[in-house]
Amino acid sequence: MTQQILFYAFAAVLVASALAVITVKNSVHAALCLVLTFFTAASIWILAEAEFLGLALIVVYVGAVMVLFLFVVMMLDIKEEAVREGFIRFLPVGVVVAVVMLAEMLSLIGVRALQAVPLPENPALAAGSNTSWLGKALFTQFLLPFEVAALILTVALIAAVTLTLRKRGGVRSQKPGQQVLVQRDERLRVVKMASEAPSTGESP
Amino acid sequence: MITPKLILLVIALAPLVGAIVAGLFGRRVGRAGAHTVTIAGVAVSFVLSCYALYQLSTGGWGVFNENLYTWFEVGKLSAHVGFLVDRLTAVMMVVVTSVSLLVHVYTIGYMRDDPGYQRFFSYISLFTFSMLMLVMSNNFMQLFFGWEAVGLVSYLLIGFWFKRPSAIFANMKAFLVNRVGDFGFLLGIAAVLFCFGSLDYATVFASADATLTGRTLEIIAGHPWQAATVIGVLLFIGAMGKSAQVPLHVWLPDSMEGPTPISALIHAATMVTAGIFMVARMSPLYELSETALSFVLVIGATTALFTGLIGIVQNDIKRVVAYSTLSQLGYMTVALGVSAYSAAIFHLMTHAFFKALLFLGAGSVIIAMHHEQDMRYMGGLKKYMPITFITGWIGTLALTGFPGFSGFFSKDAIIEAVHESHRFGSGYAYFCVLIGVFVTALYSFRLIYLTYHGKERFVVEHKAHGHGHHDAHADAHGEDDADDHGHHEPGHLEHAPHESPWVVTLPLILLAIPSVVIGWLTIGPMLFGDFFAGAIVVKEGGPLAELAHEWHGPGAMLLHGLMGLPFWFAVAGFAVATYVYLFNQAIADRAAKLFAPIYRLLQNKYGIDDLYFAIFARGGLKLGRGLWRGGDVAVIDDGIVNGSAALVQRIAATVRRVQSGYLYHYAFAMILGLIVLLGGLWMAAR
Amino acid sequence: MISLAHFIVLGTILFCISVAGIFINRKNVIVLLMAIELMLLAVNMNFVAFSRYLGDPSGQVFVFFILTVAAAESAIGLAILVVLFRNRSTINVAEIDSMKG
Amino acid sequence: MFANWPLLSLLIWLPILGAIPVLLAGDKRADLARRIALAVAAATFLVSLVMLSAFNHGIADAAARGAADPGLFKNMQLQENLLWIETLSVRYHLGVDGISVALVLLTTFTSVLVVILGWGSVEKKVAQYMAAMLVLEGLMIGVFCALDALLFYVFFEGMLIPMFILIGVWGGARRVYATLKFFIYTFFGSIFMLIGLLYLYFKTGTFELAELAKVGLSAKEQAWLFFAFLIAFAVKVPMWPVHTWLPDAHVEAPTGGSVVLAAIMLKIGGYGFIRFSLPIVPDASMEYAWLVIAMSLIAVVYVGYVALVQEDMKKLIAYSSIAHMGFVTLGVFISLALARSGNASGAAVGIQGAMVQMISHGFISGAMFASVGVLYDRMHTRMIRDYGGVVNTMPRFATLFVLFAMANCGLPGTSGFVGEFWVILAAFQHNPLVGALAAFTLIIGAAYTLWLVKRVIFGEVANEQVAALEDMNGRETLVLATLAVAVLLLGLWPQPLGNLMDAPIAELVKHIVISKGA
Repeated sequence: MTQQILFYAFAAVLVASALAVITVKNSVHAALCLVLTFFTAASIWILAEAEFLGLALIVVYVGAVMVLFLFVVMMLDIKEEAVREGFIRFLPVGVVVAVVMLAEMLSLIGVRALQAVPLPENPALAAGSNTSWLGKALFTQFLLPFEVAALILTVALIAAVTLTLRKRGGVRSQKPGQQVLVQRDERLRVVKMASEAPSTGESP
Repeated sequence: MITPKLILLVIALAPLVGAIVAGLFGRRVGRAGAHTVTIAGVAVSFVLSCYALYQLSTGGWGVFNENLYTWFEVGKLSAHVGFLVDRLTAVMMVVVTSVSLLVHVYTIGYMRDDPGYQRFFSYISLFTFSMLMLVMSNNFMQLFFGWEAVGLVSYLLIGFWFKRPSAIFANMKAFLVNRVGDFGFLLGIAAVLFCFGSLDYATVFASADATLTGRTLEIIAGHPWQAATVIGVLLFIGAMGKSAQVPLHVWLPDSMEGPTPISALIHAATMVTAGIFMVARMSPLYELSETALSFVLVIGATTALFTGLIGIVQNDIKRVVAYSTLSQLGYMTVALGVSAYSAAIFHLMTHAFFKALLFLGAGSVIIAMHHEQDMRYMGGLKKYMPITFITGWIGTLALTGFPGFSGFFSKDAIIEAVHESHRFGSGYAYFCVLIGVFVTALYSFRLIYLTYHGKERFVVEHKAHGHGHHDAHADAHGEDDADDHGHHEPGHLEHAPHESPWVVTLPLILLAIPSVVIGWLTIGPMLFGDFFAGAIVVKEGGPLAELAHEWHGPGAMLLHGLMGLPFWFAVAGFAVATYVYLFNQAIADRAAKLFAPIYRLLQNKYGIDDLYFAIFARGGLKLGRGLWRGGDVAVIDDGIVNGSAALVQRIAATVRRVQSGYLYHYAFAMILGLIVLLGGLWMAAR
Repeated sequence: MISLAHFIVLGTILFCISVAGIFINRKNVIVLLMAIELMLLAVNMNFVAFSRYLGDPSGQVFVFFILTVAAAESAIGLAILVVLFRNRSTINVAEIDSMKG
Repeated sequence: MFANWPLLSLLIWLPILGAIPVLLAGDKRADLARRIALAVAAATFLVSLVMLSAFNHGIADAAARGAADPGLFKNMQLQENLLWIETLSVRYHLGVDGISVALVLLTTFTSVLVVILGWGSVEKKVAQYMAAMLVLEGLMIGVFCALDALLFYVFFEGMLIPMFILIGVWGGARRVYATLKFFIYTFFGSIFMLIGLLYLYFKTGTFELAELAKVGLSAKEQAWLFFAFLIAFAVKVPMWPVHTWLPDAHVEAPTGGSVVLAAIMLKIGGYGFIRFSLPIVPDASMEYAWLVIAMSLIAVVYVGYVALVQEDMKKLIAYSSIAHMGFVTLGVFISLALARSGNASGAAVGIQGAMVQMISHGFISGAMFASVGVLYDRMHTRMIRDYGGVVNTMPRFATLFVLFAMANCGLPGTSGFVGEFWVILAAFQHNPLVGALAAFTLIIGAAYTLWLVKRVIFGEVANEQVAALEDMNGRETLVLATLAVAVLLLGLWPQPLGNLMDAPIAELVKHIVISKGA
């Protein structure tokens, strides 16, 4: 029973924060609401005994992606009002579309049919914890996709860097590689001058 | 050794050799060389033809029918070049070669200073070759070959002075009208092939009765017509085109644009008679179809009368003679119509001589008058040109059928035959033919009086140089003079007209003799004897057979003729013409004003020429332009070809707008797609 | 007792909210990216639910991959955004239509 | 003694490979390029004469050579048969019978004349011009010798490329439009043929024409295949509704290109009907024979009127060649109808007429385009109103032009008459009205040809350019004189051509009588 209550609670928070993400004016607030959504989603997953993924979600998503979002949002000074206009005009259309889609999907799934089906007890327990169950599957059946996923990440990494890399003029930076190569006579110039008596005034 | 085959080959090929030599090597052979070669060729051919006629008529030779060269063999059907020479062909050969020979001699004088001298000689001997091939052929294939070759040469000759726009218009008109005739002719040959399976005369005529009786052909599905009638009418359409019968007669008057010798040779004596010869040769086929013969009869009668009428109002001397040829051709066709084929051939022969005589006479007058062809500026020439004057009179008397002359015998025979026949339309024909005699007399004597008698309606200006230095022969009438004879105003001559040189007058005399004598000599055997027995087949009780009963020799016919109706019509015509044109001209003008509408109708030839030009020429162009603009360009080119290209362009333009460049449009598209997909699944699931 | 339906309904709702988000918020790219993240979360939700329901680890493994891909995707998305902003000094989608056909 | 030499491959590849040295000679050494091209073309012509001598005529010989079963395409001579594409079992199978020999001779003969003609009239990029002409010749010979359907298709399409270049590069003002239209039109047509061939391949597993001719096909299949072949070859002939590419292609093509296009390329359409439509789908051809006959008759009458009003000489002659080619298709399908109604000799007359018409049209329209080319080289205009009284300044040219004009309107004694005469006779036997409509060409043909002659050749000298014209030089006289001899020779002595084609035609007539309903 408690699980049900917890589930409904989390679900409510989840839906609310999701709505907030799309409706709130300020992008930073939207990003934060998204963080909240991810947290509640993770907790629901843990509720469904998929705790490894829940935690992974929090660590990967909230940790990395949301931070990236916030970083970008803050970096770019977005003119809120320009970005926001048209919000009201399209609200009705958006709602209608969402409702229609919801109706279609639910009727398609035939929620009532699945209503009564209780979740069977978790097979992961047989293999120890959910993580080891998941780990065994990951490194046996899905080894190749795992490597590909790694590859995708590196590609994304390089792509992101090359896209945004640029040489900004006027930035003073040390280049040790070139400093080492400097020769003596590039810096030092010996000048022949006639010797002259020191002027009578005090030297500083 | 001399076999008939060799002789006939020489007859046919001699003119061809002359033509090739004069045509291709004209420069090298020179003017004299050209005319000697061609005259030699035609002379040889003439002599041998006479020999052949003599042999055939005295039974020396049998009927010669042999294939000489297989042109093309396909399946069961084979086409040859071969000769069928019997008395009918021999007569035609003699007529063709004799007139052609005299015209060749005449041309030496007429075309003396024409730059295209050799070319002209080559054409007229090529014409003689084609005509001989047509006449001597023994199958439809070669007949059609000769038929078209003759049309081609007449095209080349009418348009001989190709600088004259009127000449090149006339020759195209002649060729096209002939081609309309050939269109029917070719379909006739195809029908013959369809019914008989072969093109040779021998097989066709032998099985004519068996195959054609009761057999029907359906040109237009659902309307079966007698096969014999279909063949007869189609072949006659060819003859109408070639022999200028009424609906297709428009080209003959215009063909006077060509030099006079060819008018005499082609458009009086030989080519135009090809149609008559063809119908006579096809008598076995024609005898099987009454309707075809009455069609021929009606067409002939109409031509005889109505073209004659036009002749009265013409002022150009050559056009008067041309219309008289048209009318005489009508007479021959009428004779064919009443199945008096031998009378038609007989008239064809006599007509060839006296009509050629009249044409060459007119040519001699034209030379004398420095190519002035308008009779209104002639008159009183009899004291300048005695020989041409006398031969002119002889020709006219023969033409009008003055008793004793050849014309009388042939024309009277035809009129009697029409009177005897009771075929459908023979009444109308008899009426036309009788009135025609009056009309012929009227315009013939009008021509004689206007040119030779009466006061001189031309002025002789003695230019500074006088006419001393070149009095030997008529002044230069080179080709450039010939075409625009208007460059000196009409009616004014540099010097007085005088008799043409002997090369011109000799042929006139040589033609005058047969015009008088030939009738008397040959009427007996030809019409009433069995001269054409083999060649011409006439069903029992033909009009000539009945006439044969009262036949007691030419003399009796002469006397009988004096009481006959046609003679008095001729005399009436003579009287009217003499009174009007000799004694007081004024009546002619008053008559013209009195019957102004009829006069104008006759003047522009019943408007047929303009009608044809409007319907076929201008109509054809309009149709062509419509089909081209509308059909090709609009429908096919722009509509389908470029149209489809334009369609693709239009589609691309609309589809392009979907790429609006806005991100959210793409997102919406995706989501809408998803919704539609879900909807579909939902529908399927239910 | 939480049944499979709960999770699926929740997933669907999340998905529809993100779709609405895309429709409503036209101009702001960042919110668009966030909506996409939300959509992915909804999908993962279903995966977890079915994996748990069918007792088959591949469901959860797949969620794992989706996360990596989603991370990579948002990284590049934001990089593009930054470059866009640097060149056009705006991220207002309405002004960016140079890709027009 | 040459029978065992690979004559046909030699004939095809000699010009194509011969084009390479011409290209190497390049434009700088234009004269060398021209000389090599002439040598190659002459050599090909010689080889084709050798082939003619090696080829023996008559059906008897076929039986004598012990052909297994005298089915269609069985007793082809000088056969070469190598496997080409293993997987699709496509064979490089060449062979000729009477019809192909005649057409190959026409190709080599015309190509030599075209190379001579191109000597003076082409100035820029001479080497490429000659090379394209030679490659075109090789591919056309390939079309006529191919006995494997796909090989036929490859040559059929390959031929378009050199022609596309010829019109596109050396053409007149609107050449790009014209050559594109030409290419896409023919290409569009031939795709349907390809589909047909593939269907047949899947049904029989081979592309051999001999097998395709024997395979049983249901009525519906035959109908589809018939229309596929009809569209492909109708565009090529060209038949009435799909003919509009020809006038544009001719007007814009250089003289040599337009002579080759008229003299040979149009024959491939007719050849296709005789090799593909009739043997493979006889029943459907019989069923839709009325459609093709109607289209051909329209081509004769409709196009005749359209030719009447053209202002451009080349367009007029192009339309007249459409009308004449209408006779070919008319003859072929009339004889099919006659054969089926038991009149075998009439059928032989029809097809023989169609074949002779093809060869004679090759000479006549080739000659007329060459003569217009002669005028165009001097006056650089094709408009009739710019000419007038050419006979006064170019008498020799005028005589030859009048001869060709006369041949064009089918005057007996010239080759123009032979074909049309037979087809009209056969048509009359099939249906008198069709015969009458076909005979209508006598009048309309004479009308537009003579009107052209009247306005261009005869009459006063129209303007000073015409006055300044000088008569033909040696080369042009050579070309036009040889064509004139050919026209007259075929007109007066067509028997050898008839003998050459009797055997294959008899076989074809025997074959198409049997219905193939599966």
